[in-house]
Amino acid sequence: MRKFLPISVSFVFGVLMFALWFEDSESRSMLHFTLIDYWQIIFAFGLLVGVVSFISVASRKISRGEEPFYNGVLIFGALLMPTLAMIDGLQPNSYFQWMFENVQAPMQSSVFALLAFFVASAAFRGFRARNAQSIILLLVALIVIIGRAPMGEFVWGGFDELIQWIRDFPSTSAKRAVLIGIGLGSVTTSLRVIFGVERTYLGER
Amino acid sequence: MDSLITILATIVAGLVTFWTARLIHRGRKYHLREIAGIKALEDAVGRAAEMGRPILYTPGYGGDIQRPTTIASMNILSVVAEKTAEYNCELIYPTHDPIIMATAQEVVRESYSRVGKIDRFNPDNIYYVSSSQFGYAAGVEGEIVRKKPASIFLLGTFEAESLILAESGAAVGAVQIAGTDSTIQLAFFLIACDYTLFGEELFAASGYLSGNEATLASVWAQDIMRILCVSFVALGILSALFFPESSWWKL
Amino acid sequence: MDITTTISALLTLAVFSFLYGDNPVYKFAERLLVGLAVGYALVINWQQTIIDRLYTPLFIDGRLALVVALVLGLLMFSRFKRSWAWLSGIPLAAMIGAGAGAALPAMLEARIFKQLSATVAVFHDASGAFEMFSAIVLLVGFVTTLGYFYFGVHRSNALAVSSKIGSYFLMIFFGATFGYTVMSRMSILIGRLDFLMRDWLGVIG
Amino acid sequence: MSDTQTRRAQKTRRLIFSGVFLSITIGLLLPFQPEVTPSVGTKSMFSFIENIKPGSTILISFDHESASFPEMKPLAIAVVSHLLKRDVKIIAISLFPEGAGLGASLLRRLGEENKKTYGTDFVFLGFKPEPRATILGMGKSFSFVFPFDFYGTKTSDLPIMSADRYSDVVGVITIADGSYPSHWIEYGAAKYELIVLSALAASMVTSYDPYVTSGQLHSILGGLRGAAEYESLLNVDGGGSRAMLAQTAAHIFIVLILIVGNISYLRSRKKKV
Repeated sequence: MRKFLPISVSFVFGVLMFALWFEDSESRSMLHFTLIDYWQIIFAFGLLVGVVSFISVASRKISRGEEPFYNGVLIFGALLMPTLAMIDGLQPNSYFQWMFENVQAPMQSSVFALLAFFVASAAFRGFRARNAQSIILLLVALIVIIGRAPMGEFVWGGFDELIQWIRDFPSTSAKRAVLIGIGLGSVTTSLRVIFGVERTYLGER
Repeated sequence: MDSLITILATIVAGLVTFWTARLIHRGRKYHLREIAGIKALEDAVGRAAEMGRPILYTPGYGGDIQRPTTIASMNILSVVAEKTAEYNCELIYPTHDPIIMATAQEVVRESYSRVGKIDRFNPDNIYYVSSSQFGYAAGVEGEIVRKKPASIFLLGTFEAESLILAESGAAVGAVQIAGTDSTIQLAFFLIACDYTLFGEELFAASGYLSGNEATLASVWAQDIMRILCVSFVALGILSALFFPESSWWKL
Repeated sequence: MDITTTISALLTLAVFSFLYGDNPVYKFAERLLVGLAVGYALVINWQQTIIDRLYTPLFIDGRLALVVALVLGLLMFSRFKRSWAWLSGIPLAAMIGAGAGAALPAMLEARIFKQLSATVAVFHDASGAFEMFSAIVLLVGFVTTLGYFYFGVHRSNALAVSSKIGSYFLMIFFGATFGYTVMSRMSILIGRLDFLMRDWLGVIG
Repeated sequence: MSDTQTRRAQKTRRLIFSGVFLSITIGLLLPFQPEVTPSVGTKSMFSFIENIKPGSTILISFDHESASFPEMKPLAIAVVSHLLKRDVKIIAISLFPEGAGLGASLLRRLGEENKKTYGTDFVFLGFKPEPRATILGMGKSFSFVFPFDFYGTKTSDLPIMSADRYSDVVGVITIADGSYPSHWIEYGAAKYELIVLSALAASMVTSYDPYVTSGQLHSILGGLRGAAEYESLLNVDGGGSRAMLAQTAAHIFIVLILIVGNISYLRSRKKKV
């Protein structure tokens, strides 16, 4: 029962979604609507579960005396946004939007900006011409970094065409093979999920 | 017409997948070629145990539970978790996706109970950080800097956060094993990590390590389908060159 | 230099302080960011999915089919009680099944068929020696990279050679990607520094 | 690693960090903007928008998070203002919760600047989870997936929503920093023959090249430089053009680092031999 029920549910949903792919794109079948509704609503509930467990892990840490201040900040942040949204909604110029645009967003992009520094230090440490592979990697990277710099045209006028050719042929050929590989992986995984062979998501191995 | 081809291809893929599964189930051996990262994976757990420091395992920001890479990563997690349970080593697993968190908790619990250490299993070590990319990145980065794990496993689908994690890991001197299908991040893992599994190598490694028949069978099935793809292209090119009017290859 | 800009700027500096080493200021910023991000996602999900797609249609417009979605969603919470946890496998299975069913045809058509056809089409459309040369480069790269991802034991030398050549093509792709990614990461940092110097300090106008 | 080694590595790291910081700061401070020549992808996006019949509707999807806003914002501004100037109506959504907050304020501001009416000339529908489900569902009906807009108005009451499915719009422009354009290609284009265009973070460009050559993706406008190129085609000064000198400086610094790193590597290898 504990395995049979989930496996049959995934079979039914899988087969239905597969079949509905071939339905005429102008039709507005209720079944398709309903399935998509279920899919999105379950996902939203999944996020609620995540938030609940997020807060309970942090508060358990506080009660164990692990970094009460920082874990308190964590919970404070998570509760602050819903509180602000309750005060005056999601309108432009609401507290909620202000907090998002002036506190959350700048911090996020600052964390992202740290990458510029890390790219440089990783390039220095790791980008060594050790063997044929790494020499190719290094050369192509240099061509792109110089050629796509806004003043790269002054160094050599042909960069644009060369980079476009690399992108359209050798680089595309490798990426295409990777795309197809991932595509095949998804196809076999999907088949295994639908037919109940793949049960990793139930904790089985 | 288009739908017919898709349905036909699905049937072919299904037949190949189930045929290889059947062969393997009947005891036919499928020999995997050697993949360098696999041995390193095993050593990394031992290293953490020796040093008495934790292991950090994270599946990256880009994945969801349906992705083949996430599933492969779960399979490897179950093996790593067994080892950490045996060696009494702490396993930390932060993720951006509550569904992945739920699944990973089940997987690790099963692993701990398989080796009879269920009392040592702590679900709080497998936790949800944030669904926002750099919220997740900042959270995991902080964990790396403070807990100073001996080994870090970055296995799954990664996006821009990859290098933040790998660089922080390098800064605390951890052995890092990466594996992902996100091709953009591979370039960074290649230069910042000790071992890197490219794309489907991760998938093959998971089949090999977990000894899961179904996974091995699909690796084999994909090999066969790759041959089919190449044959299609070869025939298509011949017919496009010698019979320019032909158009059957336009799928 | 208004107060809003100053707050954003100070938080930006707090994040950047990580470059010098982990410190309490960064730790505070990090926890605040993680908390706010969780709270933000919670609010948007709650309003736009739970309310707009479930509560209003079900309880106000009376679309009874959504009762199932509600039940499946609530089952996600069974995780919090050990003996009921298996029930959360059912909504998970529904989502995973639906995803697998939709992915099968999508992957086949968009990732595999179209990409295979495009590889043939280059030969069909090639006119002139250079275009034919490029087409051959594309083909060689494509086939050898697929060969690189062939996992069966290499019984023939041809396969080993092909996989070696494939790895060179992969490196071309990685190199180009690395170059473009450097561009991208630098752009983000430029944006942050531009904010600090233009909007906050006003040293550039 | 020994202690001295760690300390030396730490010192090198900080030296490199300062170099990155300095090169960009100098690039920003110097009062000079290099010219950029538009690339193939930029021109293709520009001419697509130039050729849209005024009064048609287009879909825009803000498929990025706030982290990459510095790179996405100039791209989004260039494309959206071009569309508004051409009198193209815009239905905008987001596949990321954070994209919703950003899309909402950006669209509002540009709409007001171009004297457009909300609900008639443009609308922001907001966010729904599970990108694949959203894209498949919108193929049936936009107002089914988005019964209310971002501000809580019933979408069926808005005049612009007479466009309710993919066949009513000229295409979708996904403004993205990650893997979401592939969902538009795999689910929108493959099933509903939707035309997909993209304004991407530079890092994503090479990953989507195969889709351009196969005809599944109409065009790629890539990165801050792409934004600068687009601004030059529009004859405006914007965030892209302003950043180009700093971008050049940063690239020069990285090239230097790669060269120095490799020279020291080759020398240390010689010593060992």
